[in-house]
Amino acid sequence: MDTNIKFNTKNLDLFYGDFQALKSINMEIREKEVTAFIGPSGCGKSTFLRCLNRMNDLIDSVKIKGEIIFDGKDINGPIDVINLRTRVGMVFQKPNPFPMSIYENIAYGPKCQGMKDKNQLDNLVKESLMKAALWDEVKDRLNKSALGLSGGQQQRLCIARTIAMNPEVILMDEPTSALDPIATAKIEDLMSSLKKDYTIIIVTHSMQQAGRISDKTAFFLMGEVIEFNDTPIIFTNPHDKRTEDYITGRFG
Amino acid sequence: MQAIKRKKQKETIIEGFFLICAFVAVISVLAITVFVFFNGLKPFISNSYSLWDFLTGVEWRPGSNMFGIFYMIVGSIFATLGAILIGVPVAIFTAVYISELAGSRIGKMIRFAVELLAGIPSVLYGVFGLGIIVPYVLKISPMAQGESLLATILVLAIMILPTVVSISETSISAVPKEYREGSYALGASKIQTIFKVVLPAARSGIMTGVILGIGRAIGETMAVMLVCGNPIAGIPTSLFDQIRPLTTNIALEMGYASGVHQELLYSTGVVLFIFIMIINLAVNKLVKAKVGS
Amino acid sequence: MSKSFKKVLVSLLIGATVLTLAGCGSSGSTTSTTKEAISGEINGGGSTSVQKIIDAAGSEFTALNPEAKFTYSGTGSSDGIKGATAGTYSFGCASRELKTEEKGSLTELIFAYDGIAVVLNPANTVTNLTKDQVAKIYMGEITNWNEVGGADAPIVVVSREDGSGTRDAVEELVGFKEKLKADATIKEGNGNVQTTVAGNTNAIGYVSLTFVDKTVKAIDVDSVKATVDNVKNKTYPISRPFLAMYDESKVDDATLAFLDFLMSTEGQAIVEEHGGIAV
Amino acid sequence: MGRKAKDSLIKGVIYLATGITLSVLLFIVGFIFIKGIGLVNWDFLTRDFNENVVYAFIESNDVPLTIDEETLNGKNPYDKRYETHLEGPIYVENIGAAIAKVAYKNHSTEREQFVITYIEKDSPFNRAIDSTGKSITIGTDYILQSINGNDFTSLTLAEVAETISAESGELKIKVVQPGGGIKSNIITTLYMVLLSLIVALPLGIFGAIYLTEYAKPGRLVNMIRFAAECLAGIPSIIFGLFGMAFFVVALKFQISLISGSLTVAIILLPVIIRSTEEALKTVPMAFREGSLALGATKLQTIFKVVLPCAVPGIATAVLLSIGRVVGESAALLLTAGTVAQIPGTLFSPGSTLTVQAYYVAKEEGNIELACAIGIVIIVIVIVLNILSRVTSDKLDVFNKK
Repeated sequence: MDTNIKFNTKNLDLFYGDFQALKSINMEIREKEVTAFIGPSGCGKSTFLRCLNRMNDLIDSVKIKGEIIFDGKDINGPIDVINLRTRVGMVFQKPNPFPMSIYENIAYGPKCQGMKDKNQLDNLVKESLMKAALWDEVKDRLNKSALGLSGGQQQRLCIARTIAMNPEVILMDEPTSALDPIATAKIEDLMSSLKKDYTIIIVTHSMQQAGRISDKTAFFLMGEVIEFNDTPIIFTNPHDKRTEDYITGRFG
Repeated sequence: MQAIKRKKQKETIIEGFFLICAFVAVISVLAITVFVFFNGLKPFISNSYSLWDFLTGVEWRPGSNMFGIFYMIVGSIFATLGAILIGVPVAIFTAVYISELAGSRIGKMIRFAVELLAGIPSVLYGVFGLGIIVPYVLKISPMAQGESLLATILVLAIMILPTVVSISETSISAVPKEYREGSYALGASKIQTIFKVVLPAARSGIMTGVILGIGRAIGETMAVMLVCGNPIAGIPTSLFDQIRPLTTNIALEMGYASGVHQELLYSTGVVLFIFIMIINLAVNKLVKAKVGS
Repeated sequence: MSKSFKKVLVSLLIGATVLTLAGCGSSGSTTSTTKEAISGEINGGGSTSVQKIIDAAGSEFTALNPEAKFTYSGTGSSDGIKGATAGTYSFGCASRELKTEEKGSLTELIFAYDGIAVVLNPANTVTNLTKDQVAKIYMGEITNWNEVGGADAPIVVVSREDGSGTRDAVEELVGFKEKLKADATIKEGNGNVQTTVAGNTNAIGYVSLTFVDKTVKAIDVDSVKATVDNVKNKTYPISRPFLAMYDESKVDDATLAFLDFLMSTEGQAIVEEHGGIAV
Repeated sequence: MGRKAKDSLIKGVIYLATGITLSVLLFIVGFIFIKGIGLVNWDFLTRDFNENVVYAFIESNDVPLTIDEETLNGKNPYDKRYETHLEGPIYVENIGAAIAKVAYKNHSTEREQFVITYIEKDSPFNRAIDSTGKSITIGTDYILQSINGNDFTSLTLAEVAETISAESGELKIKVVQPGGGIKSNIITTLYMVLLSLIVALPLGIFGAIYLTEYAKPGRLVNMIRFAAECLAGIPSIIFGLFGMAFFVVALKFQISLISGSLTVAIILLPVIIRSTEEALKTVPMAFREGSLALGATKLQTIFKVVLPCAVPGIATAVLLSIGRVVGESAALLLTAGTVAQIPGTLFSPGSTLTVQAYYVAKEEGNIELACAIGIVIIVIVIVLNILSRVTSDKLDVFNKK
């Protein structure tokens, strides 16, 4: 499966002030695959995820060295961050729909990029909601406030509004950790169906989730990538002892 | 069991106490309203002066029993409108700068400066108006007259700045970080995030700031009295005309008025009161309507 | 409440109560007259024109009677009359005759006469106006300085608020009763009129003679100079009495003592000293 | 127009608006400081507004001069703002003090006067009494106007010295304590702030607690909130009317400190309720649930968890209220009077700094003195700002960002 590489990270270091959160990360993330990042909390998996769409820019004490090649260009260099984020969408741990109607939430992204045509927006909203498997539940209250939805529905709304941007990559930072098992299952089915169109990179605490939905898994520890391989190998016979200890739950 | 019952009792007593404290605000409003309306409507009920002449008259000559305040109402409205048109946008943009664009150190400094501006008493705005604005308007006014509607608008605009800025800024910075992150993640720029997500989310706080700003502009007396000219008649037709807002009419003559003249000053207070009620109701409805949909 | 928060609130309360107790430490405003020392709080108020004379007389009176406390608030003649009748002032002052309906149970006494100066900006070339010209200016019939021998510029008319005794006297004596032009600028108090005229080269206003200083120029009226002597010999046409008044039933001895002092030779000397005309 | 261009245009407008706000502030504060700074000095802060004339009775006895001529001339208590030195000083033995002739000039009056420049340790002035026998203080920069009835006005310094030396035994000297200061206004203002806060702060905070913690949303809460909002909108002149009619006339508190502070307390209510409510609302529900889940009663939750978190909001409330009291003039004009004195009792009149600034600007047209008072007001406001910022940071224990 040598589909071309989406993200090619070369000895990436990241510092919060003088604390080094990421140590020389080298990783090639393939297109149209689900890559999972696992590891104990504070190991830097979320930090690395946020590097991929430059969300760490919001924190002013961050210093980054090394390269992340995306589509031939190093995104750590001077690039149009706005354009990068339209192509690399992100879903957060706690669902954060805007305090607007469901319709407005989804139309928000495209409108920011200048889409004005009414029915073009309507189709996009409908399409995104169907892709996010939320259309049937909300199709008759599109102008009701999004804050009225349940946790699971809100997260799927966030996924829908990300899809509305028609991104190439969708980053997910522990998307189901705040949801109940039923909603989690719905999100997981959704992800496997999204795999056809989008490269998905997900940070998760639950190894079962990683096992179920990801093609490749990277194990992070203390800011380093200990092992990065096909998911079945990672979970059945990991090369590194530390990965094995983490997988069998001996520490972490 | 006894301890729990006593604790329960203590709780209800204190809750009652809190209710009374909250109610003091209502009682004082009722007292003031009743007091102003009672005295204000007396002349019309005992028809020692006709309400119609009072509301539509354009000349105020207590000596010859002429009490028309229409030109004052127009003056007050023009002055407040002008102050809002200039003051509110500048204030909201300043609030956006302080909470969104400024670095934390600069933001803190400007916030401190704005709080200082809020602390300056309105009399000093009047003195500043008298010292700087009136002579400046004198130079450019075709009527060779410094005191004018323009001078009043400028003084009021400056005065409502701090109120609108500080309250808007508090509510803007109270908008949760997640909304901003969500917006950035969708590829929206900083400015788009501010104007499409943050400001709408902070709308109720900003609206409160604007209400208080309008209230302060319409209610200002001392600063305005020094710069508005206080003519005894004449609907303002140009920025350089003089005006006599409702508040200065009261302050100017309340000390010495008596009999019908004093009651009609209370009536001026009633008109002012109704203005404020209308503004509060309008904006409350506005704020509730937006959030609901 | 967390300990530190409670501490702040409690200290605020204690600090405040201590201060207020200290505030009302000294004795309340009881009035008692022993033969030699007159004591008690005299709170007068009313016309702003009398302020200079009354303040000077008040401070001399308290010098002679250290036990007595004297204050005077300048809020306008009609307020003085209202305060005297209602008893919120120990005595009231007015710079105009009382209207019949205002007399009520008040006892009045004239303690001085005062000329009213028509003042212009020092830069204004006009030096003399007839009473009739002043009336026409204030009624809006004359609107440009060149009509009265001045530069070609609009006349900015400055007048006093309705309750002012000075305004009442001027309107009566100059003859534009209740016919003040609509867009005249109304200023509250002699000082306020003075600053407005001082700040605007085209302005005309009127103030008590006791207020005239180098910031404004008092002009002749009907070619008579605005001086104390001309007011005394009645050639200067605009002058009016300074009245003090009180309500028999509400007045206290300290106030009566002050009013007697005001009418005494020493009191009248103070009136002369401050530009007023003794009775 | 592209998004980038639109963004930079809006950013430009934002910078412009902030620039306008800042330049307006600098311009106003600059105007007040430039116009007023000349009149601000130690005398300005420590003297009363009105001159205080008193007849001093002293026993004349010869007191030798203990310092040499050189240092005597050096002793210069003149008030640089208004006084320029003319003659002297000359030491007069029988009153143990040195007197100089000085020209006094302010924005409206000009006169010459004789000022005490130095008083010997055992000069009779230190044992002066007034006509009722109470001892009074007489210090340097006091003005001498007459002795035993003969007035000094048109005399030269030498003649004045002679007239005084000629007298003996008990001397009756007319002494004037100079005015031109705002000590009484400062103290009246502080009384007004404290008194109104004592009344309004508890009412406002507890009222806000009821609105956010106890009240079920409905007609009652809306009514209270609407009432508070109306109070905020009512112009202070109408509070002045109400205060005058209710406190001054009806309750017979007269025009006094207590009427003024109660009237202002009502004005402060909406400001405090509003800010405290806003602060209480920002405290996340999770804190309350956490506390209740640990078995704390509603009251303990409020006082131990919610209020401390809301301290920054309450600090803003105190800050805005103090600013409002210091700035209030219309309401106080009709209820606390325009008399420049320290209110002897709760029931005597007294003008705060702002009312005095208004009176001086309006009545005497003295913009410089109004600005000088303005400087003191602004300094007080700055100190209060810093104070409440420090207290709120220190107490901001719970929600450290």
